[in-house]
Amino acid sequence: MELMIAVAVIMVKVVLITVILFIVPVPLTWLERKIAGHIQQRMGPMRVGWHGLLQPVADGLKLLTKEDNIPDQSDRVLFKIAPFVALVPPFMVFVAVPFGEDVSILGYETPLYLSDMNVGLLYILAVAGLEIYGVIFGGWASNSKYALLGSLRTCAQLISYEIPMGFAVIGVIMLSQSMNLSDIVDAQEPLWFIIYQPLGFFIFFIAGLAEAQRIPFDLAEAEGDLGAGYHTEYSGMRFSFFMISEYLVMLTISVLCVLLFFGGWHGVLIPLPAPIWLALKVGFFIYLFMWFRFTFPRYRYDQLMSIGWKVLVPLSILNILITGIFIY
Amino acid sequence: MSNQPLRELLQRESIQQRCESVYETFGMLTLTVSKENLLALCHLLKHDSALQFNFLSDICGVDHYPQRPRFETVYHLYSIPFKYRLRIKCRFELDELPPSVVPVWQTANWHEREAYDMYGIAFVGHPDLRRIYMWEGYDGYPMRKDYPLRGYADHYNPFGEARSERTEGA
Amino acid sequence: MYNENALDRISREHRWIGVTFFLDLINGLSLTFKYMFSKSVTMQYPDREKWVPYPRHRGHHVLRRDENGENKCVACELCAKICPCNCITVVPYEDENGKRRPLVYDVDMARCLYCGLCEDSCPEEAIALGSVFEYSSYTSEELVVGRDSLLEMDGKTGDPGSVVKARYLPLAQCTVEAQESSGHDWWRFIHRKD
Amino acid sequence: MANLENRFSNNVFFGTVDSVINWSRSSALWPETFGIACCAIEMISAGCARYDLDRLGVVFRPSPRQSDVMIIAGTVTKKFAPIVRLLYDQMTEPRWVIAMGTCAISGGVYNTYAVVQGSERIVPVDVHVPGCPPRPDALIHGILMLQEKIKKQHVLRRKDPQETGKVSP
Amino acid sequence: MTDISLLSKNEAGQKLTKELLLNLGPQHPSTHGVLRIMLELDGEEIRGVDTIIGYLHRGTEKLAENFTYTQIIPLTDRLDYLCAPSNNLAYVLAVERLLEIKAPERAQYIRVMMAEMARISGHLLISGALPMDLGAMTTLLYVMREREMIMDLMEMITGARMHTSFCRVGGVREDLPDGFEPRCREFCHVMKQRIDDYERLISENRIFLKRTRDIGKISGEQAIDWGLSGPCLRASGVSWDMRRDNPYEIYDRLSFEVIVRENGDCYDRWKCRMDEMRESVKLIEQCLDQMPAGPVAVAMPDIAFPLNKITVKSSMEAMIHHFDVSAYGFPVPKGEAYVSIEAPKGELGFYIISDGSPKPLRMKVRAPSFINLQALAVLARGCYLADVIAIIGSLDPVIAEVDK
Repeated sequence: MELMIAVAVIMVKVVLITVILFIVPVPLTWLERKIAGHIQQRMGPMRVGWHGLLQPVADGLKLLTKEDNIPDQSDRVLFKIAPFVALVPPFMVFVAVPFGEDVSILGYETPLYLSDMNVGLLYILAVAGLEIYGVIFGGWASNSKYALLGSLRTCAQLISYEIPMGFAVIGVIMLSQSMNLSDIVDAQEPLWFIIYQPLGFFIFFIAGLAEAQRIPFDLAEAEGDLGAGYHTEYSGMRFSFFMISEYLVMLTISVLCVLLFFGGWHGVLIPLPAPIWLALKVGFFIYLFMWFRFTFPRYRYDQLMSIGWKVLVPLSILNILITGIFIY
Repeated sequence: MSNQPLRELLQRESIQQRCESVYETFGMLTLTVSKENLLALCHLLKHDSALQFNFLSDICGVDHYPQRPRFETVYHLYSIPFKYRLRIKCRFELDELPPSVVPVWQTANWHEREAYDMYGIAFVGHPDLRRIYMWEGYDGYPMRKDYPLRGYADHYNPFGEARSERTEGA
Repeated sequence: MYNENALDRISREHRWIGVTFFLDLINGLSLTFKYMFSKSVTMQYPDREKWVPYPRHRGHHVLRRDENGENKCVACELCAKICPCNCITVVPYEDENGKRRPLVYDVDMARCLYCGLCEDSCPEEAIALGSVFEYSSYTSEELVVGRDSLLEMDGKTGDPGSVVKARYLPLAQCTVEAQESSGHDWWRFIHRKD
Repeated sequence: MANLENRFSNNVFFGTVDSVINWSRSSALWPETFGIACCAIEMISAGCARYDLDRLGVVFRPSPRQSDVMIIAGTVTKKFAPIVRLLYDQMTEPRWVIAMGTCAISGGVYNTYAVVQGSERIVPVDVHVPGCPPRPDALIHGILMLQEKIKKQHVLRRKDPQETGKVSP
Repeated sequence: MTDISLLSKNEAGQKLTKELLLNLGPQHPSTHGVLRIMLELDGEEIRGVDTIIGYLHRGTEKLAENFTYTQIIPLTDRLDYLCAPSNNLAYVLAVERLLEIKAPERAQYIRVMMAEMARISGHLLISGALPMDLGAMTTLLYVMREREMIMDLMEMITGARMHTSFCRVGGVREDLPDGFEPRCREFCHVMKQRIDDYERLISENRIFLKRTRDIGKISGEQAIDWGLSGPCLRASGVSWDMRRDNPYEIYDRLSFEVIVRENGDCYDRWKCRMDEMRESVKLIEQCLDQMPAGPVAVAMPDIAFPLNKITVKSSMEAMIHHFDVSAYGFPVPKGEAYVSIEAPKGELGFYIISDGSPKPLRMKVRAPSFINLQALAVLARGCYLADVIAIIGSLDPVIAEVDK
C-alpha cells in the first residue's frame, strides 16, 4: 500500500509538472508581448479575449494546424527529431528542481520535488547543456546557410558560457557544502547567497542570459543578420516546440538564479506559501529577461566570445579564489 | 554665385587646348570636350591646386536620338575646397566610345554602370562593366529614345508594344 | 549638447565609474521602465476609436454636387488629361438642358496615385479627394469606381483631425462605424509632461 | 493537419472545429517582414505605437516558413517578381496575400518596362488595399477584411459544389 | 608551434577550405528594402562584397520623359519616400532655374520648413532602424512614435502622410492650414526632449558603442573619392553642407550649425544624424518665426494653377491658360540645368535637359543613396557578417532612390 501511494504521488507530480511546464509558455508569451507593448507605449494583444489573454492559445492552435514543411534537401530524420531534442532537456531539468519544503497532503508527507538528488546541481547543468543538440540538429539538417550559421553560433555560445556558469556555481557549492538544491536553499535561510556572492551571481546571470539566448546574446536568431537563425526553415508545430523550449530554458535559468542566490522559497517579512514566493521571485527574473530584451542591442559574435572567455572565465575563477579565502 | 572667378581660371592654356568650348548656361559653366581629351582634362581638373574638382557629383548619359552624334555623357563636378561647380559634356557615336573616368574618381564606377545599363555606353577601361538595374541578359537599353516606355509586351506587362514593332538600334 | 541627467554626468566625467557600475545600461533600463508605466499612445482603431483625417486628406475620390443637387462635373476631361497614371475615364454627353455632363466617370482606385492633380485642375471643383480611406476589396475589379458611387461618397465631413468613437461591424463588409466625436486629441497622448 | 482540409462531411461537430480553427488562424496572422518600397514604411507605421498591429495578433516574422500572410508592400518589378513568387512558395499552407498600395495591385503610375502590372499576375491576392501608400488604418482595415474571409473558410468540411469555384467571401 | 592557417592547406599549399557565399536579400529584414548583397564569407569574416541593386528599378527617369513638368512632381515623391518634400523641392528648383523664376518668399519658407521636417522624419527612421538592426527594437518604436507627429503635420498641410506632392513650379500647392503653427511648435518642443531620450537609451550604451565604434571606417579623402555626401561625408570630417556653402531658397537667412564629426565610422554617422535633427528643429522654429505673409505661388497663370477657381471662371484668358496648363503642361525654355540641394541623405541633384517642349528631353536624378551605397563594398571588407548590417544601416540607403 505504501508503495502504491508513493508511486501514485510520484505519478501525480510528474503529470503536474509536465502539464505546468507545457502551460507556462502560454502566459509567458502573452506576458512578453504585453511587456513589449507597454515598454514601447503600445498595448500589445487586445482583441482575442480580455486584453488578448487568449492570444497565445490562438497562436498555438494556428501553428498546430499549419502545414509542417520539411525542406526538400534537408536531412529528414534529424530535421524531424531536432525540435524534440530541444524540447526534452528543459523538462528533464525540472526533475531535480525543488519547489518548496515538504508539505503534507491528506496526511501524507511529500517533498515538493520529483527526485532529491545529492548532485542535483550537477545534473541540472549537465542536462541543460543537452539542449544544444536540438539547435545543432535543427540548424544542420535544414540545409540552409542562415540556419547553419545560426546553429554554429549557438553551439559556440552555449559551450563557452557553460564554463563560467559552472564556475560561478562553485562559489555557492563551497558556501553550502552541498550540491543538493534543497540543501543549498536551506543554507540560505539566514542570509541569501547574493550577499556573499554578488560577483558569482553577476557571472551566473550573464551566462544565463547567454544560455537562454536572450538579448544581448541572442545571436542564434539575430533577426538583423540571420533572418530567423537556426529555426529559419521550421514551420508549424515544430517551430512552436523550439519556442516552448526557449521559454522553458528562460524559466530554468530564472529558477536557478532564485534557488542559488535568492534564497529559493524563503520569503522576507511577508509569510506566503513557499511555491508562491518562488513563483514571485522567478517572475521577477523573467521580467528582467524581457526588460533587457526590449532595451538593449545585441553583441557581435566575436565580442560575445571574448566576453565569455576573457572576462567571465577569469572573473569566475577570481570568485572561487575569493570565496575560498573567505571561507578559510 | 558668380562664375566669373572660375571662368578666369579655366582660361588657362592647358585647359583651353583640351576642351572644345566653354560657355555658361543657366548659371553653370559648361565645357565641351572630345572623348580623346576627356580623361586628361578630368585629371587636370581634379589635381590642379587652384581648381581641385575632387567631387564627382554625377554622370549622366543622354540620347539625342535623331541628331548626330547620338550619345552624350555629362559630368557634373564640384570642388569642395572652392565650391565651384562645373559641367563637362562629351558627345560621341557608339562606335567611338568614351574612356572611363574611374581612374580619376572611384565614384564613377556605378554611374558608368548605370549609363551602360540604360544607354549601352560601354566605357573603355571600366573595371567592372555589368548591368546594374536590369538583370543580366536583359534585351535592350531602356532609356534610349527608341525603346518603348512600356517595354515589349510580355506575361507581366500586357501594355507594352508588340515585339515586331521593334525599331532598329534598340 | 543635450540635457544631461545626473547619471549621464557621472558617467561622462568619470568614465570608469560608469563602465564599472553599468551606468550606461541602467540609464537605458530606467528610461524603458519609465515608459512602461506611461500611458500608451495607441489608437484602438477598429474597436473603439477611429481617426478622422484632416480636411485636406487625399483619400477616396468624390464627385461634388452643386446647390441644386446636380453633379457639378461638366466632363471637360481636364482631370483625365492631367492624371499621371491615366486612371480617370470620362465620356461626356449632353443632358436635356443642353449641359455637358459625364456619362461615364470611372476612377481606377487601383492605379490612382492620390496626388491631387485632378482636384487642382478641375475648373468646376467637382472632383475632389475625400477623407474615406477604408475601401479595401477582395478583387481588383471592384476598385474601379463609377460616377454614381462617386456621387454618393460623402465628401470631407466629420470632425476632421481628431479621434472619434467608433464601432466595428464585422459582418457588413467590415465597416468601422464612426460615432460622435469623443473630443479626444491624439496629440495629447503623445505629449508627455516633463 | 493541413492535409485534412475538406475531407470531412458537413456536420455540427466539424462545423464547430472549423470555426475554432478559423478563429485561431484569423486572430494570429503573422506576416512576413517583407517591405519593398514606400508602403513598407506605412506597414512599419501600422506596426508601431500609434496603430499597433500587435493588438490584432499580427506579429512580423522574418522567415517565410513561419508566416501566414504576405503583405506585398510596394512596387513589384520584373526583376523582383521571381523572388516574390519564391517567397510565396516558401510559405506554408494556409497562406494569404495582401496587395498593399496601388503599385502592388496594378503597377500604379509605373506603367513602364520594368514593372509588373499587378502582383495578381504572380501570386493569388486575397485582399487589395488601395492607396499610395495606404494609411496604416487602411492596412488594418485590409487585415480585418482578410480575417473575415478566413472566418468563412471551410477547413475540415467538404466545400459545397457551388463554392468549389472561386472562393468568394 | 604550428601555424593554424597551415592546417587548412594540403601539402602543395593549396587551400582546402573555400569561402562561403552568403546571399543577403533581396528579402531580408535588415537590408532596408530589396537590396541584395552577395557576401563571400570566411567563417564570419567578410572577404568580398557584391552589392546587387535594381530590384526596385521602376523606370522613373524614362517615365519622366513622357510626363509634363507638372506630372513629374508626384513621381519625385516616390524616389526617397522618407523625405518626399526634399525631392519635390529639388525638382521644382531645377525647373524654376530653367524658367528663370523664383517662388514668392512665403512659399520658400514653407518649402524649407517642410524640407526640414522631412529631414527629421528621414533621420528619425534611420536612427531607429540602425539600433533595431542591432537588436534594440524599442528604439524604432520610439522614433516611429515621433515620426507619426510629422506625418500628422504633413497630412495637415498637404493631405497625404508620405507622398506630399506639395511643391509646385513657382510656389506651393496651398497655404498653410489654420491651427498649424501651434501644432508645429508643440512638435518642436516635444521633439527636443525626445532626441535626448534616444541618446539616453542608445548613444552611451556600451553594446551599441561596441557594435558601431570603429566599424566601417572611411577617411575624408576616401569618402570624397567615393562620392559620399550628406551625413556620411560629414561624419568623416569634411565640412560640406550645401545649405551653408551654396545656399538655396532662404537658407542664408537662417542660422544653423553644420554638424561635423571626425571618425567616419558607423557611430559617427549615426550621431551626426542625431545632431542634425536638433539643428532641423531649430530651423523649423526659425522658419515659423520669420514666416512672412503673402502669396504662396507666382502669379503666372501660364505656369501655376490658380488656387482660387473663381478667377478661372471670371476671365476667358485665365480659363484658356488653365486648360492649357492642365491638358498640355507648360513649355520650358530650351536648355539644361543642374540643381542640387542638401537632402537628408546627401546631395540630391536634378539635371533636366529641356528641348523647349512641355516634356523634358532628359531628367537625371543624382540620387545620394545610390552613390552612398556604392561605398558599402569598401566599408565592409574585413568586417564581420553582423557588421555589414550596421554599415548598411549607417549608410542609410533608401532603395527606391537607389534604383530610381
